[in-house]
Amino acid sequence: MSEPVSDDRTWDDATAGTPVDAPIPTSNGSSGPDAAVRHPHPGALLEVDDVTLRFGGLVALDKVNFSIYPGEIFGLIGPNGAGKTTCFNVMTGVYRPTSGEIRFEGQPLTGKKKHEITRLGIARTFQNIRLFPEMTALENVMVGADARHLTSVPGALFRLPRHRREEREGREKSMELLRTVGIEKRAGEVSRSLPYGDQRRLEIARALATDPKLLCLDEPAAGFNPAEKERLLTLIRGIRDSGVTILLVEHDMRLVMGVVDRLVVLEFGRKIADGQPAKVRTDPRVIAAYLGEPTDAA
Amino acid sequence: MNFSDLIRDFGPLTITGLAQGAIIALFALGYTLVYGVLRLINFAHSEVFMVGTFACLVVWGWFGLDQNSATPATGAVIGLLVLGLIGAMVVSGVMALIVEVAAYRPLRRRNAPPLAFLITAIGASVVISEAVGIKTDRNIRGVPPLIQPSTVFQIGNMKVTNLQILIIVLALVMMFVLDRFINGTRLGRGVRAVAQNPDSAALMGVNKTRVISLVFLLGGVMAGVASVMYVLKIGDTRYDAGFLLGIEAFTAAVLGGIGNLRGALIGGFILGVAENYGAGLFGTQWKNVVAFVLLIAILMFRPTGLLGESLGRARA
Amino acid sequence: NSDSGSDDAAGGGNCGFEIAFFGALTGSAAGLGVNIEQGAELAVDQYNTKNGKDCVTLKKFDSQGSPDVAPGLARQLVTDKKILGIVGPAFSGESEAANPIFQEAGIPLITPSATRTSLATKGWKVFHRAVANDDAQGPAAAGYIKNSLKAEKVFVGDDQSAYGAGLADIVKAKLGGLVVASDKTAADGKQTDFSATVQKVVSSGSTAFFYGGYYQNAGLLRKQLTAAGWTGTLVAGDGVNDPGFAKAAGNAAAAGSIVTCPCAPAAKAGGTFVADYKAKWNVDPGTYSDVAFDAANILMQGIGAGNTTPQKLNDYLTGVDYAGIANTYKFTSTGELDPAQIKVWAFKFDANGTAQPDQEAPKI
Amino acid sequence: MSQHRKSTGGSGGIHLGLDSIRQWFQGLPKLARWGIGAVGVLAAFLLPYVGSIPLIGPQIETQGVDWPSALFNMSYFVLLALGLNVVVGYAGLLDLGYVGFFAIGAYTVAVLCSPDSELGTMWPWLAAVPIAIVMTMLSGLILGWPTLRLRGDYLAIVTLGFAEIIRIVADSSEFLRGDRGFGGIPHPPGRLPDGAAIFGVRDATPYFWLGLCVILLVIVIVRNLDRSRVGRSWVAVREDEEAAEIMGVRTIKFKLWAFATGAAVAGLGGVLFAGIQGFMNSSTFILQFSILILAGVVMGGAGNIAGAILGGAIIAYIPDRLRGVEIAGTDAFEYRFLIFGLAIILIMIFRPQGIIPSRRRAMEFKDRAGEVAPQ
Amino acid sequence: MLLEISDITLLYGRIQALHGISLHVDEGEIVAMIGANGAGKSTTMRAVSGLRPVASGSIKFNGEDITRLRADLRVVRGICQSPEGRGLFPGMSVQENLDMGAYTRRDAAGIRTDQDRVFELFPRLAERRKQIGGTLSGGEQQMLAVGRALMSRPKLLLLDEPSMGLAPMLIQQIFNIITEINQQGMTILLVEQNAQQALSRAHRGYVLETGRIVKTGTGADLLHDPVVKEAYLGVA
Ligand SMILES: Nc1ncnc2c1ncn2[C@@H]1O[C@H](COP(=O)(O)OP(=O)(O)OP(=O)(O)O)[C@@H](O)[C@H]1O
Ligand SMILES: Nc1ncnc2c1ncn2[C@@H]1O[C@H](COP(=O)(O)OP(=O)(O)OP(=O)(O)O)[C@@H](O)[C@H]1O
Ligand SMILES: CC(C)C[C@H](N)C(=O)O
Ligand SMILES: [Mg+2]
Ligand SMILES: [Mg+2]
Repeated sequence: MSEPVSDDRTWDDATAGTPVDAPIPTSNGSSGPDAAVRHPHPGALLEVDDVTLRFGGLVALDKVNFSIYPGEIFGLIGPNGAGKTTCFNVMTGVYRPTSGEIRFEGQPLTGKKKHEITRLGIARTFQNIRLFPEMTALENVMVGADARHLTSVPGALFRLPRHRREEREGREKSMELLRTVGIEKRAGEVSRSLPYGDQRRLEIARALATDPKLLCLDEPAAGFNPAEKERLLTLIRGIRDSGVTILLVEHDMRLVMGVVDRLVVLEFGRKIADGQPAKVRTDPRVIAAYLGEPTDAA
Repeated sequence: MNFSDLIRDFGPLTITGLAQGAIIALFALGYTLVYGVLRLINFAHSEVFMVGTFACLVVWGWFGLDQNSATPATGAVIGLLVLGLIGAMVVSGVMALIVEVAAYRPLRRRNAPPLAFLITAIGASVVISEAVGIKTDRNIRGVPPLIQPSTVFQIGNMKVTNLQILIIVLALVMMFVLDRFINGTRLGRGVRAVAQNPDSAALMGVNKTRVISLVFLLGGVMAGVASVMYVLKIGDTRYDAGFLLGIEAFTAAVLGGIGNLRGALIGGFILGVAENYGAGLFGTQWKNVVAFVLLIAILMFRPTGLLGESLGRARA
Repeated sequence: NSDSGSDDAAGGGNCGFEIAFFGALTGSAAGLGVNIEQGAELAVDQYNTKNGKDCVTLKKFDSQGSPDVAPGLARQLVTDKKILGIVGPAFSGESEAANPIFQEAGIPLITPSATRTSLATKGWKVFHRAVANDDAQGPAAAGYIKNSLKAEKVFVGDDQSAYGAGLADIVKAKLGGLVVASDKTAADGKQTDFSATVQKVVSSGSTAFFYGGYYQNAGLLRKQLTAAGWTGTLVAGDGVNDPGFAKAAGNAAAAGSIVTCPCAPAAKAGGTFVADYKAKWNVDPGTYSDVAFDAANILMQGIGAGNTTPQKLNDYLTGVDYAGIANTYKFTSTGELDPAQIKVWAFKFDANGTAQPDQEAPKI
Repeated sequence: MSQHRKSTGGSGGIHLGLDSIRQWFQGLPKLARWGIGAVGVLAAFLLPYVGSIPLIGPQIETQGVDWPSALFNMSYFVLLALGLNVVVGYAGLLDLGYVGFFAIGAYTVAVLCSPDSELGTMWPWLAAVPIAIVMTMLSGLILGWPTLRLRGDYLAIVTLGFAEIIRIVADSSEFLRGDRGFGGIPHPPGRLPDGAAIFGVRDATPYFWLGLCVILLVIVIVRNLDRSRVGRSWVAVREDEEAAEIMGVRTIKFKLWAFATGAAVAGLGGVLFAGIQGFMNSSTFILQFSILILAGVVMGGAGNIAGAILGGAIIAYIPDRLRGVEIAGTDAFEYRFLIFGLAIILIMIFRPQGIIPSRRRAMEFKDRAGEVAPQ
Repeated sequence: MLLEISDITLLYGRIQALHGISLHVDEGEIVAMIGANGAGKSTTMRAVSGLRPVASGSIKFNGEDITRLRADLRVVRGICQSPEGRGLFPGMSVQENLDMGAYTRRDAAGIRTDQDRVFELFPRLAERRKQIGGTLSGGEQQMLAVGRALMSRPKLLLLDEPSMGLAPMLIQQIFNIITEINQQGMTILLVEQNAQQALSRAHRGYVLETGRIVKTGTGADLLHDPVVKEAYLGVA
């Protein structure tokens, strides 16, 4: 209790890195024609435009720029603490950028609520698994699927046919997803009791259930052995082939280099390289900052 | 509304509010400590306080004192105060331990969900207060006039009495000692570790059971001190004396940021004073409304209390 | 249908019936309820010594003084076909909730203590009040403050209970301009720290403080007022006329406080009541113990006289003229005590914590 | 040394009994389950006559309180437990001020219908019912709104404060008449063929039946909500609010719905209460009342309908049953709270998940240690 | 033998996670455990550190039977675990977390040296001494967890997937650290998904499958075992 104490989750500097639900008046949810003008990457699914995020004195993201195009698998790598997860947090509305803007399908995400962003089509997994521990695996996925349902309290109250249909479809879709990630046998178990690796798979299934256009995976392979990583690789490719764009954060270079189409490298919140894997892996700055000796680190 | 009354009585209401706040603050510590470590609203803490009020009466009774006795000589008063304090601290401390061992420990062993603890806490509270109620025929018990309040100094119409000074100073001293203990010692660090991650704390070699017992004991001892100050101030006690003040103490703990020791102190003082102002302004019957409205207003802007949580949760 | 003395109540052979006590035996104002129950129970015991063991049984219904417990209890009471009459309900609030049920069941009741004026206006045929209502007590208290204490600045407080607030309002109205300030506290058992009220009393410069409420709060207030150096007189109504007041305040602080009561001093009660009560219960009779004693006796006398259905007993009460130990009882058509019989006394607490009769209020 | 004990929630004799009954029941075909349910409902309706069953009947009946009245008490406690269960059990919002909504329901009826009311409207009871429900739902939203950002125990104290504010306002305002209360509140309508009112003063049985019907209705509502995306959203919010929102759950909306649903049910309870009592004042709506209901919900098994019903019934039944029973020469009623407190502790120790545990182990207010930035 | 586990079984509620595991660790060894997700590696670690009670079997440490010993007393005996999921104190600063690692120690000087060494190994932690543990990045948290375990200077160090979440350069480094502290005399029981690295540095290894040990041998043996290669090394 010796240090000054501030709000939940943020550093003292209340103006920066504020969680979106903090009581700071939203500036201007700028959209409209203006947004169209500031759309320098036509066709991009997601544009990260000069995003800066400060935690007190620490610059976690420093004018980061990149765009992701539909259908690609896009990698985001960098040393520990480079700002990758923070980048996810900004994209999904957990933090509001100190400056800069993120646009999804041309639409700025500034000021959007977390669940609205999900409904727009961005889904994510968590590096430090955040499942609903007392719900079964199936229910976890169904929560994700609910994001796409149209009926709500009245439908449930009166058990309207449409509601029942949605429930049934949601259940089937969720089972299907569990099958896709390979844990359908554990559908009925509470997620708390799943082994670490299966929890990661479940995270992916839950995120997929929201029918995302962009799926952001934060170290999905952590805690997998090489054989399992191999299967994950196939899974990721399969997801992409089904039409979902993927943003992948991962430290396993064999996996990353084997699957991504393009990637960006961050260090201390700054972009130090981007491009195709072959080019990035030989970039001396990347090697110095991240990869170490230019061998397969795995 | 009665602004002129409030302005006229501003000084006196402040000082009586501070004295009441000091008692509330010490009482609140028990909630904060236990909450900080176990995430449990220890409802039975109000009864830990209540048995303290009776304990010092019993001690003074041994010396033949009751509420109709004459005030003893100054030397004797100091001795009696110390003995009463010790008696109340011991009894409250032990009672807190008993509650932990009898009501909570079995639940911990069974990995009970947090709500279960809340309910046994309520059960324990009912059992203790009823047992005392039956034993005392639910009668009110008067306190020997150990300290005849007398004005020590006066600012305007604000008279500060010896009793008020005693209460406020004692509370501050106890708080300081406790704060140093929790934040400055190894055991205190163990307490905070258990608060944040009990499993990891065990992996660091912290004896969880001992830490939890310690926390209950400390909270109980503080409540014991509070209980003596309470009887001196109010002049009476009853089997349900803890319940009412308990709600205020818990409110104070939350107001300051539950789990945060200094928060409890600040919360207690603010609550004591605000209630008095509210009573002056709107009438005594509204004083709790003032307290709760203040609480809600503060929580709307600072959802984790004035100073935020500290013992337990992340502060960053 | 009239009878004379209490001691030689006509004993009949009508045994095997029951009368009920309805009121708080537990809860924060239990002291008042217990006084009443003990008075009634003493009457029943004495009746049974005369008329044979277990001739009349007293059934106790502990309402905790709470209006939400009362209806279930009242329904239970009316299922017992042997109960012919009721002493109680003791408090005004529970009377409101329970009396409609007694009315529907046709069981007569005599309340020795529920003083809220409006109770008599609800059209309950079974309702009888053996004391005066608050309309008599309030003016008496105000008169005492004005004429005996000669206070020029009066502070009025109450506990917001139906009884306390109602009484305080009457006192306030009667005192008019003498009232310099007022405050309200929480109910008994809901507040212990009265520092804000105390401060207001002290600052107001008043020399008398009328408190409408019950004895515990009044005791705490008196104690804290004394501690704060206020030397004026506390005046209160029947709810404070209980040894519990001095217990809470301490004898020293309690001394000199005035309480009014729409009753005569129990010590003035006729016969051996005071001694008998003390012998049986080991305490002095409290407020309304004597009235409850009388109320029970009235009912039993009716039963003894052959009124062995509730209906008959109720009819009997309509015309009763009973000289009890505390008063003589006659009821008006609304069940109120005959105005001619109303007595209001003021009592003063002495240095031993006992309320001593001070003076009888002049009739208004 | 907690780790070395069996730490799985235990499975002693009683537990196995109850749990296996439950498993057996859930294993039955749907039709059979419905059948058993229907028999159960019928049995509930016949409860007022339980005293005529030889031997056991009188044991079950209360002695100091009229049995149908005791049943009615149970019915509104059950109702309140069902409602609170939505808020606490499903959505994990610790509400210590539930009595506040009950009060609002009861007061709405009183103000609209009682001759003592300043409004002087003197509506019939039935007309006031919808207004009362709307009022309580609105108050649920009003309470819910400022408290949405609060978690766990902060919410607890705010709800507690809310109920206390309501009580004090009722106590102190002229309009709500404080302790003087409202008398002459009309009973529900209806006449028997012989012209007597169905809902009279002396017999509480019809009120109990009315209470049962309302309970059945509420069960259907709560069940439908629980077994749908609404229920899932509640649990998700309970388990990890932020993750839930990132998964697309409109947390604010569902928390408000939980509050509003719970409030409406409590309001219904208040409406029934006012309808049978005829008289009510502010002294009913004390904090202990809220705590009692919470204890019922958790004892029964938070997060599940059967548990809430059982818990609500128990908390109403135990004290009433103790009335008029002698223990060693004293009326057990004097010890009712003591016994009650001990019972609570023992039940929780032996059934930490409640007597009928929820399928999902309740984890509400669990250690939210991970509550920093999501990684 | 420093650690000897004989035939332990362990239950999570009704689910049996370990079906009779026996293994031993000698003084001065690095022993690796590998196996697929859900094989029971972390569970075995929890049994050794005392976080979960075993249902049957025995655990001996330094000749003493510790099967029923409380977790915190095992720390006093010299067993320290860096748990799966890191188990940091999220509200404590980096410095305080490290202090907690040395909770059972009294030698102020020794603590200082060890702390300096941790900061030397993970300079990032030194930069962030005051930062609250819960706000660190995933990898930074991992460094802190390992650093904290080192602070207790145990006789037996249990590491559950220490390389998880670390950047490639650091992975190399963390295995170097493991070897280094082992050479300085610390015995290590290591769970790793990076089987390649783990086995090549371990003296011996065990392979777990669904709560049983299915294979054991020296690190080198296992590294070249075709079944292991196929299943855990991902050699296509
Ligand atoms: N709430 C916060 N307050 C202060 N600093 C923070 C906060 N959140 C993150 N940081 C810091 O910002 C930096 C970026 O963190 P981030 O989690 O984005 O890293 P990362 O790239 O995901 O790293 P890793 O690979 O280790 O997961 C880190 O140094 C971290 O300590
Ligand atoms: N808390 C728990 N409750 C119930 N079952 C559990 C729990 N923890 C683990 N299990 C089960 O025990 C088995 C072993 O799990 P454990 O975590 O030990 O696996 P692991 O080998 O460490 O896997 P991973 O590589 O994924 O970490 C799994 O089947 C898992 O589902
Ligand atoms: C016993 C009495 C003090 C009761 C009071 N007169 C009332 O009407 O409630
Ligand atoms: Mg990260
Ligand atoms: Mg593991």
